[in-house]
Order: sequence, then C-alpha cells, then structure tokens
Amino acid sequence: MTNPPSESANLFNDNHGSGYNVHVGAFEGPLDLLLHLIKKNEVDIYDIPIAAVTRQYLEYLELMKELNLDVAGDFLVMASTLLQIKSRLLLPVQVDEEGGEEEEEDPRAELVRRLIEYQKYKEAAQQLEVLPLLGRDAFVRSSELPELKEQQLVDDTPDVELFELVEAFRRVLASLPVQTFHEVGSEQITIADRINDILSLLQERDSVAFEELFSEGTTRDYLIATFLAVLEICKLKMVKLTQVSSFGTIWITRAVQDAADAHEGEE
Amino acid sequence: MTGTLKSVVESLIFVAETPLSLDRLASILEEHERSELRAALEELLADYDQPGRGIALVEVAGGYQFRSRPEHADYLKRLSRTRPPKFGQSSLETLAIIAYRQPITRAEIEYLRGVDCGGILKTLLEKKLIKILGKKDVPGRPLIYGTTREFLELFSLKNLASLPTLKEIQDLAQPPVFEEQGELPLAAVTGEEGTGE
Amino acid sequence: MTGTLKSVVESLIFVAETPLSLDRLASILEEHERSELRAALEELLADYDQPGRGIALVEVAGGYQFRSRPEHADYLKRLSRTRPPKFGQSSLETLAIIAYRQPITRAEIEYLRGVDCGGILKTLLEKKLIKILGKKDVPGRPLIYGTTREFLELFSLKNLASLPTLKEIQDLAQPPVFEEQGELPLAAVTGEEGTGE
Repeated sequence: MTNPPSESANLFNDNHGSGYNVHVGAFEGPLDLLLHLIKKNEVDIYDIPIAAVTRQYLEYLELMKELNLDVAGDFLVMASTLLQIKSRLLLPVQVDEEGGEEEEEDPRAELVRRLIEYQKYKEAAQQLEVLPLLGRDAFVRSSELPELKEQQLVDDTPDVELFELVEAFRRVLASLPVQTFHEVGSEQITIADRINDILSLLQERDSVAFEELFSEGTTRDYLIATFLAVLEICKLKMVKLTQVSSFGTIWITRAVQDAADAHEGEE
Repeated sequence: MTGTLKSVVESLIFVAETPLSLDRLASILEEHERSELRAALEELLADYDQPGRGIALVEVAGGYQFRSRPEHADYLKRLSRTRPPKFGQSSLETLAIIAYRQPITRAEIEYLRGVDCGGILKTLLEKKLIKILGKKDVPGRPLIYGTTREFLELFSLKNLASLPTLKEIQDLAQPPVFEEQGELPLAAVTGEEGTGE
Repeated sequence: MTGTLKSVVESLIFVAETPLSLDRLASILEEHERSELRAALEELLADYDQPGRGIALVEVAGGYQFRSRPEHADYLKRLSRTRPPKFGQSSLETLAIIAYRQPITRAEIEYLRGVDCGGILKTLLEKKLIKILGKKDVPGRPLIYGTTREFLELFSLKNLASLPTLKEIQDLAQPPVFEEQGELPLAAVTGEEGTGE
C-alpha cells in the first residue's frame, strides 16, 4: 500500500482512520468529492473556504494518481474551476468597462448552487433505491396462462421506443458491406446540387448542423461536393456559420431570416 | 351483479401483462359505467388489503396490477431464475435527475452530475427505463429524455407525482414547497455517503 | 403463524412460472412441515373457491396454479381486441429505413435490407405508419414511400426533424473527446460504420 503523504493522511482522516483510500474511486464525480470534503471539514456550504477545499481536492487527485487510478477529465475540469474561483477571490474587484452597474456575484455562487442541486439528486437516488423494486422486492405473475396462450396481450402503449427505431437503422447500416454501400450514391453529385439541398434544408429549419450535411452520403465525391457547397454559400453570404463552444457543433443558419419565421426563432 | 363485475375486473387485472388502467378497463367493459368500475376496483383493493394476503393489488404506472408482497421477497427469490435488478450509484443518480427534471437534455444532466453520462444514458435507454422524448427547441436541438412506464413499474410508482419528495440540503429557511405530496409512506433516507454496496 | 405461511404460499404460487407442486413448495419452505404446507394449501383452495372470485386456484400438472375463471374468457379475449402495432425486428428495420431515407422506393429499401420487403410494406401501409408519396421520376416510375402522421404519433414526435440522428445515439457511447476533434467532420462520418457491433 502506498502511504499517502502525511498531510493528506490528516486531511482525509475520518472514522475509518487512514484506511480512507478504500473509498478511492467511490466518488461519483467531482461534485460528489467536493460535497464529501465540505462535510468532512464541517464548513458552511454557503461560505466554502475555497483555498482549503481546493488544496484538499487537488491532494485527492494526487492520491488517485498515486494509486494508478485514472483521473477522469471531469475531475480535472473541476480542479481548474476551483483554481479559477480561488484566483478570482484573491483579485481585487475589477472595474468593468462594459457593465459597471451590475454587482459582481460571489465567484463561488454557481458552484454552491450546483452542489446543493447535486446533493438533492444524490439523496433522491438513495430514496429510489429503497422503493419496492420489481424483481427484487415485488414480483408479478410469470406463468403463461394456457387459455390465452394463442393471444397476444395488449399494452396500454405500443411496445416500441424511438431509441429502438434508431438502433434498428443503425443495425441496417452496420450490416451493409462497405463496398456496396458506396455504390448507392455513385451517381454524379454536383456542388450546385448540394447548394440546393442545403438551402432547401434551411427553408424547413432554422439551423442545420455542419455534420448533418455529411451524414447522408459516404462517397468521396459527395463529401467534397458538400464541403465546397458550404464554402460557396458562405462566400455568397447566403448563410452564417456559428459555433457556440470550441470544438462544439458548427451551425449553419440562413443569413437573412424571413420575417414570418422570426417568431419561431425567439427564445 | 356487482359481485360478477368485481370478479371480471379481478381476472382482467390478473391476466393483463402490464398494469391495467381504468381507461383501458372502461374500453374493455364498455357496457359498464365508469363509476361501477371504480366501485369494483375499490372493493377489490379493500379485499386485497386484508392482512394475511400473499398477493397485493397495487396501483402502479397509471394502472392496477397484482404483485407479491414485498415482505415475502426472500422466499420468492428462491423461485426466480432471473437476477434481481441492481443499480449502481451513477445509474440511480442519473435516473433520479431525469425522473425529477424531465424533459431534460444530456448537457443538463451532465451539468447537474458533473460527469459525462453518455454511457449511462445509453444503458438506461436499452433497459427502457428512459426514452427519447424528442428534441429541445433551442439551438442545436439536443435530444430530450424522460422516464418510461417501465421506470414506474420497476420502482412501484403510481405516477411521477408519487416520486419521493425532493429534500433540500440542510434545513434551509423556507418550508418545503410540495407539502401535499406525501403519498408514499417512505421514510426519508438520511444517508451519509451511504453507497455501501 | 398459519396466516403468514398461507400468505407466503399464496405468493409463491402466484409468482411461480409453472404449477407449484407440494414437493417443490416443501423444498422452498424447508423450515415448515409438509402437514403445515398441506393445511395452508387447503385453506387457500377454500378461500379461492368462494363465489365472486375472478381468480381460481387450480390443481394442474401435479401442482397448483392461479388461473382466471373460465367463465370470464369472453371478457379476457377483449383484452387483445385492439392490439397496437407490435414490431418484429424486420418491420422495425424497414420502418427505420423509410423514416430516415424518405422518400424511398421499395427497391432501395430492399437494397439496404438485402431481403424482399413486399409483405412488410403492405403491413406498414395497413397500419398507416407509412404512405405512398407518389412515383419517382425514373424509368419504371416506382412508387416512393414516406412516413405518416400516425408514425409521428406512435413515436410522439413533433415532426420529422425531431427524429434523432444516428450520430446523436452513437455519441452516447463515446465520452466526449477533448483534444483532437476539431479538424474535419468527415472523420465522424466514416467512423459511423466502424462502431457497429
């Protein structure tokens, strides 16, 4: 067993003594870990000592690494959030050029809201678990009734979900030999065709995901024609490209929205 | 006469493979008034509520179904060949969030849990505990999820309104809002980090 | 005590997949004497022999089983009168192809599925889940198919644009990639077939 640094052994000391690392990996995520640290330190959730909690959080991640556990990306994201909050708390309140009128919110506020929300659902999950579970606590008739054997019994709702439909489609595509699949779209596709396709898509909807334009065809010609078509209509300023987050989906929207459609686009 | 109707209702609930709703009952027994059906159901519920019965008539997922009494679970497990359903903490958390917040997008779930939930969502979809409700009317049109009838059946819930009341963390100043929800006689679990599995 | 045993026996018979014999019962409830079990069974038989019961306890194939009363058979048949569409894999696949590739001809569907779909198309047309949109402007003028309003209702979809895309489902299986995603979205397309199990 690796001995955690003595400092962290103190920090993570609880009723279980230094056998704390038994719990390693038992956290459902960064929020779960943070809640644990807050409880352990017996601090007010509305007044989290960010510096101390951040230090403990990072030490925990170190511990995870020492134990060769994969530190999931989600834990790292939270680590940087904590550090950011910490540094914002250290900085003197800046005078904002754009919006001087609004009061600067406590940098911890959003985190506190998330923690409280998370705690609520964590407890709800525990309550779900103690409900009488079908197949564990309660059972239904499982015998086949001979008098009704030949009849299919009916459900209140049809026994099919959207997910099954998509999965069925995926199965079809997966079973296609790649070679023959390519032949499907082997007819000549021009950039003009694809421009028309995209523009007519945008007649029906406000926005189209960039990827979606490529989902139909798999031939090289098709993909290239589509790509050039997007470049072309961008150049002609017929459409706009937007991306909400870095690496997020790129959205294609009409450059000029019809007045008639305007009310639909409202948020 | 009522005696016969009650007995017909009893066998219909018994034979149906999923909880039988009053609506469905009414469409099967068109010749009867809804009030009669309701009365027959009430009588049946009372009959099965007697002490010493091994079968319970429960209201679940918007209908009525016969189920074994939970107190006999230990005996019944000896019969059953299938393994009882078991949930990890992450599945339960995700289910809870979807149950209470539906319709909800994946991004919203992940914001609340602080971790990626794609794999869990897929498993829950495959188990039919959640379903895709459609797409949200926001940019990007993300998929929105909700719970299914199977979810209610699995957790023995009458409907979504009978989900255990959400507890606020600590004793916050304001009194709980959903005071009249108390249908389920479930003691609130005061779990620490009780994932003890 | 007998009350409890009777109730345990009742739930065991109810849950068992096949008629429960006294032997099997005795092996499940080892802690009880056979004479006790027999007594509990006798009591149960008497209970269920009351007039006005919709469920009968019958001795069949060397064991005990609950059945619905034969005199209610007519009502029970009504349970299956309005059967909603039930999908086999091939129907679902065909429906999925039409939903995602409409307008589409029969030949194109059969090309994708690799089998004849005439029968399934007919059934889907009868169930009003698909409709004939017209004829395609190619030699032979084949019929082209698309989905109906009933299709949307079945899946609670607002419109066809709310159909989840294949990619949206596949994305669930893979955790988000942080580093190298940004290049060309072409990779996502070619990766599509790769994930098929």
